[in-house]
Amino acid sequence: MTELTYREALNAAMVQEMDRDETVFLMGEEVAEYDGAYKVSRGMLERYGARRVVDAPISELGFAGLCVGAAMAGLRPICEFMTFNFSILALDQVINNAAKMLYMTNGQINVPIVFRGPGGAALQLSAQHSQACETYYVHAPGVKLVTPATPADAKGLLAAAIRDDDPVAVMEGELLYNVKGQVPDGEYVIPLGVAERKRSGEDVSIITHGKMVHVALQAADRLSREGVEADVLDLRSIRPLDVDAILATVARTNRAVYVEEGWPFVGVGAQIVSLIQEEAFDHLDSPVIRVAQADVPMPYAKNLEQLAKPSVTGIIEACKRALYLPSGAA
Amino acid sequence: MTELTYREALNAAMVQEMDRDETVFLMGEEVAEYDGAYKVSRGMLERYGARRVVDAPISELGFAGLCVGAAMAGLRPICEFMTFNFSILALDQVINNAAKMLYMTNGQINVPIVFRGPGGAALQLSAQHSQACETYYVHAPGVKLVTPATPADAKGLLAAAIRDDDPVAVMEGELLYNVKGQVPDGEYVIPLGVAERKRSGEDVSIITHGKMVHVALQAADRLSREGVEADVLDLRSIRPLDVDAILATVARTNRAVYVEEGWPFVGVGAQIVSLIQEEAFDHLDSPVIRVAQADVPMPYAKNLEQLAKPSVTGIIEACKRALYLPSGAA
Amino acid sequence: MAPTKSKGKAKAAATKGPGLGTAPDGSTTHPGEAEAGVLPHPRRRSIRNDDGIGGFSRGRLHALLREMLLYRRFEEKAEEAYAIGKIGGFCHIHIGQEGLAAGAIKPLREDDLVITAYREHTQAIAKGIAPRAVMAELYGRTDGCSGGRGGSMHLFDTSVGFMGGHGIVGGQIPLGAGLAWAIKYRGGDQICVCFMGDAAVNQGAFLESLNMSAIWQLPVVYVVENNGYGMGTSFPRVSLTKMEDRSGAYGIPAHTVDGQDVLATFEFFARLADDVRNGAGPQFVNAVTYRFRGHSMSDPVSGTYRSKAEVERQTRERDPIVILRDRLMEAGLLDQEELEAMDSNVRAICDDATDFADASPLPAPSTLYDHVYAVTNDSGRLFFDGRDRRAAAPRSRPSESGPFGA
Amino acid sequence: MAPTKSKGKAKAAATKGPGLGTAPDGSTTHPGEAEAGVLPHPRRRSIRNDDGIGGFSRGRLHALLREMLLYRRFEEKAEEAYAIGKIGGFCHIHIGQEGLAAGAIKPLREDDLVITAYREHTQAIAKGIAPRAVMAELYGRTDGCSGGRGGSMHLFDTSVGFMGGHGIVGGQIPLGAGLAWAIKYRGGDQICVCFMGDAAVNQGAFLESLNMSAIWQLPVVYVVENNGYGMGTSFPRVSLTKMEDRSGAYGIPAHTVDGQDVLATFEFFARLADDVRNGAGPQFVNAVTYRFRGHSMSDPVSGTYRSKAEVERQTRERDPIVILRDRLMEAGLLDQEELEAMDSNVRAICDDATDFADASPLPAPSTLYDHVYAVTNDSGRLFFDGRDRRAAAPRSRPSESGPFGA
Ligand SMILES: Cc1ncc(C[n+]2csc(CCOP(=O)(O)OP(=O)(O)O)c2C)c(N)n1
Ligand SMILES: Cc1ncc(C[n+]2csc(CCOP(=O)(O)OP(=O)(O)O)c2C)c(N)n1
Ligand SMILES: [Mg+2]
Ligand SMILES: [Mg+2]
Repeated sequence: MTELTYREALNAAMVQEMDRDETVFLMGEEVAEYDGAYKVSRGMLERYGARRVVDAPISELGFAGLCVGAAMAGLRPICEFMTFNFSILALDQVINNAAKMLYMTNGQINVPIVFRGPGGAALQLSAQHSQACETYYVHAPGVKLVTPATPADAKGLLAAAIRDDDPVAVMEGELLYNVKGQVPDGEYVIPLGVAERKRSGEDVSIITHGKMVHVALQAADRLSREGVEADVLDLRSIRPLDVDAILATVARTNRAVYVEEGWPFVGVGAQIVSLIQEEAFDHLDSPVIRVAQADVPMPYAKNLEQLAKPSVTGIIEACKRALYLPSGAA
Repeated sequence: MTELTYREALNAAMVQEMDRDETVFLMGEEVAEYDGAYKVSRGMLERYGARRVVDAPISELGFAGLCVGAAMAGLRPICEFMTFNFSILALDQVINNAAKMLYMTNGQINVPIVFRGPGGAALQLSAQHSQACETYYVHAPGVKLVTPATPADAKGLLAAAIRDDDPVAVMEGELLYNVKGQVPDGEYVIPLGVAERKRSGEDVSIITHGKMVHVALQAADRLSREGVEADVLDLRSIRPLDVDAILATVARTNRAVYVEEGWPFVGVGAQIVSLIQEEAFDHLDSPVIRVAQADVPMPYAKNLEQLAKPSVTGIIEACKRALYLPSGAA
Repeated sequence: MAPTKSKGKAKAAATKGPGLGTAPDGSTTHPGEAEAGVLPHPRRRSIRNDDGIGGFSRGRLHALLREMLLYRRFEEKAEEAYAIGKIGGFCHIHIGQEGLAAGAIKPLREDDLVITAYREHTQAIAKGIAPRAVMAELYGRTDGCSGGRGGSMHLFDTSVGFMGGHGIVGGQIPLGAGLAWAIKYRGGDQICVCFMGDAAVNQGAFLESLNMSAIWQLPVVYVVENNGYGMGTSFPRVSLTKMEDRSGAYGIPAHTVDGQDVLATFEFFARLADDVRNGAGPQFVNAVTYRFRGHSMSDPVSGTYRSKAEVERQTRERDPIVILRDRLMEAGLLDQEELEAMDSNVRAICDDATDFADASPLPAPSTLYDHVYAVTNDSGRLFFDGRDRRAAAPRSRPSESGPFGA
Repeated sequence: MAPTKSKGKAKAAATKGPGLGTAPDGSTTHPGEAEAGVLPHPRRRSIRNDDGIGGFSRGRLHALLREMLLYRRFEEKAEEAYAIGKIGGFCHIHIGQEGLAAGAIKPLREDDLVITAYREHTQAIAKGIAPRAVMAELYGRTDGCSGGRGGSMHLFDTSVGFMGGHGIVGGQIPLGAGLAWAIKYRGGDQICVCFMGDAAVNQGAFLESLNMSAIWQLPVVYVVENNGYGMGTSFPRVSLTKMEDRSGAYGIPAHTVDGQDVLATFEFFARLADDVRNGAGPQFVNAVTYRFRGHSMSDPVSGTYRSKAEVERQTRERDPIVILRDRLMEAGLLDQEELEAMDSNVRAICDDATDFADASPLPAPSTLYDHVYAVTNDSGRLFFDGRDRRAAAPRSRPSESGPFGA
């Protein structure tokens, strides 16, 4: 184990996989000479050269599609979006080509590509730069999605994503890059589709993914001071989805809150809530409550942005509602 | 009242609005000289000339963005996508510009645009041409969405969409264009956000939208022969959403099934189901069940396609499950 | 039309196309008349006249004619099958553009890669997919080259380097760049030929792909099948400039070739493929052709956007099969008897293809969920429709067992 | 750099830019030295020398210099405010590119429309947004030109025709075409000027927008602020061709102008705007400039992608303010005293802007849900976060009542 930042852990995963597999390459804006807009690929140009670490023009549709084409020919591209906000320009290549290719070809052509980069809001980046894009990536079958919340998960899940034979989106977070944590040394791969209980409790389940894991844990700590013990489940992988773990925590607490960074309407939370009510209906003592971004484009002003983001208080309130407790200071 | 096809009703709505408002124009691929790929704009070039009925190059991102720009300057473009499948190329303009403009400008610039065209599957058009795109349009706040199922709704909702000062997506259906129905003569506008009960029953609610209304009604008829009376609610508008009508039908039957054409994961159904369990938890006698497209890219082969689409039988089975009745022939 | 090469540094010399073809006797030739002609069995070599034309031997000339005739008959069969409901969905017929399928693809190596749009039946055959497998795909059957899942717009066979069959206009252009990227990454000496329609050059993907291909000097040839129309829109209505003006912006040489002249086209592509293989970098080819049919099976041949007279003139004067047939006959390299033999041979192949397709089973319902993901991970759920995926599977019928069914 | 005009049919004659400026005494001039200079109050007319340079009167020349100085001081203020946390998010400084803001926008009419990307503080001021309102927007305050909701990248004021302020590279290009479309649709005689960075020309939106502008002959001028880099990527790394080669593909004339020479730029745009107003159709301008600062506030000025020496040479030799200052001084049209007065005047404006911004209230929490939709329909729910939207609203403070707050 070594303490690494989330950024370093992602770098370690890419290095681990590029060392072991010559077909893996990294392409994206500023990934090479600039070491990555967020310095995630630091040192990789030097290590692998311009053939395998490639600066792309600002042509998201084009370079994403080029990477899909390269994957069709058996390479394993890591396609970095400077942020996932910009990948909306590339969605046609993700949805119509990467996701559907295997099916349309009757299994002849798989697309072992990774789309990665930060998603969701950072600080005051305003409406066009603060978007959580999970929904756009998982609605269509054919793409997998992981959302590492810790440095260890960043390493293990990115490595697994690179090795997976299907398109996998890895959504990181600008605000996560500096987070530190213990990361296993040497080869480290976390299987996709395995959620992780980040905290154990019997009163209410807080289910979440990505950056919000940290906010959920803060809320759980504060709830604990009030005598409410939350079970915090980090899905880590949205597709494949660890349904067993979801049903287990709901069976344990009979109450659940879903916390997500993005908008609520047809968000990941909507899917999880409807799945819980479909498959654990009789276990629920109260409705599952969702905590999400305010249903508005992200405002720039500091105070409004804070108000728009899912908050510790918001989660606490939701847990209390799920427990039919009076709201108020935790 | 006159009997019109759905296609004619859409045409009537556009003519109604273009006659009354000089700022309305139609742009899209093949809308002018070809009368529309599906002949929806028949005769409009002749009536309004090339200034207001405009053939666009195959540049979805570009002409959608151009229309957004024109709307920023106060025109009211009807931007036709030959099908919504192709509009995935234009999503950046929809989500980052049309949806967010009003907010980013603090209310200075609204975007009174209509995005319209057929969505969802027709017959054997295969994976890239059979996609229901609701989720991509309603996740981000700022866009409204209607899904007319009948000729009358086609006229009234499209007219309302054109008059609305916000971006409104109107998702039609290739398989709906020939459907006939009575349509009110003269000026006709249906307010957005009003669902319509298409059939009355006390046993189970079938809630749905768009093309699936017809499939749901067939299922309801067959259920009726078995003594099960379904309340069929056509949402007509997904955003704004007639929550009152949803809660009312659930309160009435205590059991609900959501039927949608698209994929289930983070689909409209997921949103509706989670809303129902959030707001009508105590009214539910059984979990709300979703019927959706099989969670696969649409296959070409006739038999597989049929299997993949939501079916009358599938809806009947779901209703029976909701009623805890044994499954079997209806 | 004289092929031209505009700004750029391609080594590939443009070839000079012959004049537009009319029948050697000066009479106007209706394409239907080609039906009168047939070809000797390809294995039976005639010894009468082996001089050939230009660099083409008599055998090669016959093979090219036969090839185009095969495409023509195949498409006619597809039209028939569509009319009786054997084929569904969108079906885009290549009739009139056969010169390009033969002329641009036949010079390639088997391990070269071809990627294209949805009007690709004949291109798939040209690259080496058996007519049987193509027809079965149009029928949506198990033995189709995409297992019946793709249909007319999504033909694939990686074993012969045919990489589809894509339905989003312009969507295949970045993929073509990516295939070429992979070739270069691996240090291979294949090339990738990426076809597109004339309307596709107005997609942003065109700019992005050509620019990347240029800066990375990828071994790719972009070929516009310039049939003059994107559905009902003629190119001049959506472009102020000529097709060959579109690639210079990225430093990619533009070439124009007459796609109705299969010999010129073949020669041109043979040389261009060599050049690209040897490092000439990306190329852009404006291949001028004409679509003799409607845009798709539901579109009339002529209509508001092009006159009946225009279509008739094109089919009369610019039929690539008639043009070659007449040249061969004029040169004494083909007689009526040979032509008839040729034709009945390809007709037999097409009859066989429909028989085969008809006999091929529909995909088993149990396969609905196959090939959505290449890997089912050990944990976690991938499908969310709540349907029992095995329930969909009926007992498999005997006809579904063998690779070629009944 | 001599401005050039390449293929096309624009009537706008390219102007000839002067040589690169060095101080009149031949010494090298550091941009910091400009701080020593100030300008007489614009209303106080000097009578000493009214000859001017070329077609520019002394008053106009002083106004242009003062304008650029204002931009420079404004941006320096923004940098300071960012450093102490008054401004958040991404903040892209325009220092070095002032010649273009003044030279391309000042010749426009108030009802002409300008749309641009995210490096737009000075362009917003040039088009007529008060420095106060721009600074307040950077501070995220109610009195900002976008009410504090947009921030640095999303400045808007429709009353002066400034249409933003857009964050997606290339995303504003189709919007610019659309604004021009609306002008033409209404038969107006305004024009739209659509700015973009050099990196934006590799977005597909560029092709699509330019092509549509060409076929519909829209009154739009696309201006590339060619500062040589998109973040850390120099243009030659992502293009084999020169910038001026990019628009001919669509039949749009390309012009090159030296953006550091504000007089040449102004003259050029004045003429071009006239031409476009009179129906010359869309134009493409490659405006050569240089970014003196890092890409954004978090990016160092020089680094792996450009050397310190390069940046120093550019700031020394190619500062648009220094170039104009020296020309005026050399011509006896400006003295040190005037320059100093000018500078303290604009500094005062910027100090006032930050004071104003600082005093302006944060947007009221109750406004969080305002302006998501222009119309709340009579029925149906539009918001789905389950939050009580009124609960967010605190009592409104007095300072929030007036349009300019405290
Ligand atoms: C992105 C996209 N937009 C629209 C369509 C609908 N469409 C299918 S083919 C076609 C015309 C394409 O014309 P062209 O590229 O010239 O090819 P051709 O049909 O002539 O072979 C259109 C508009 C599509 N498939 N994809
Ligand atoms: C579509 C998109 N991709 C990437 C980015 C991130 N990004 C912001 S600015 C920038 C560089 C743009 O350079 P250029 O167009 O030359 O403008 P400049 O910054 O030099 O003014 C990039 C890559 C973005 N905002 N949008
Ligand atoms: Mg065409
Ligand atoms: Mg730049």
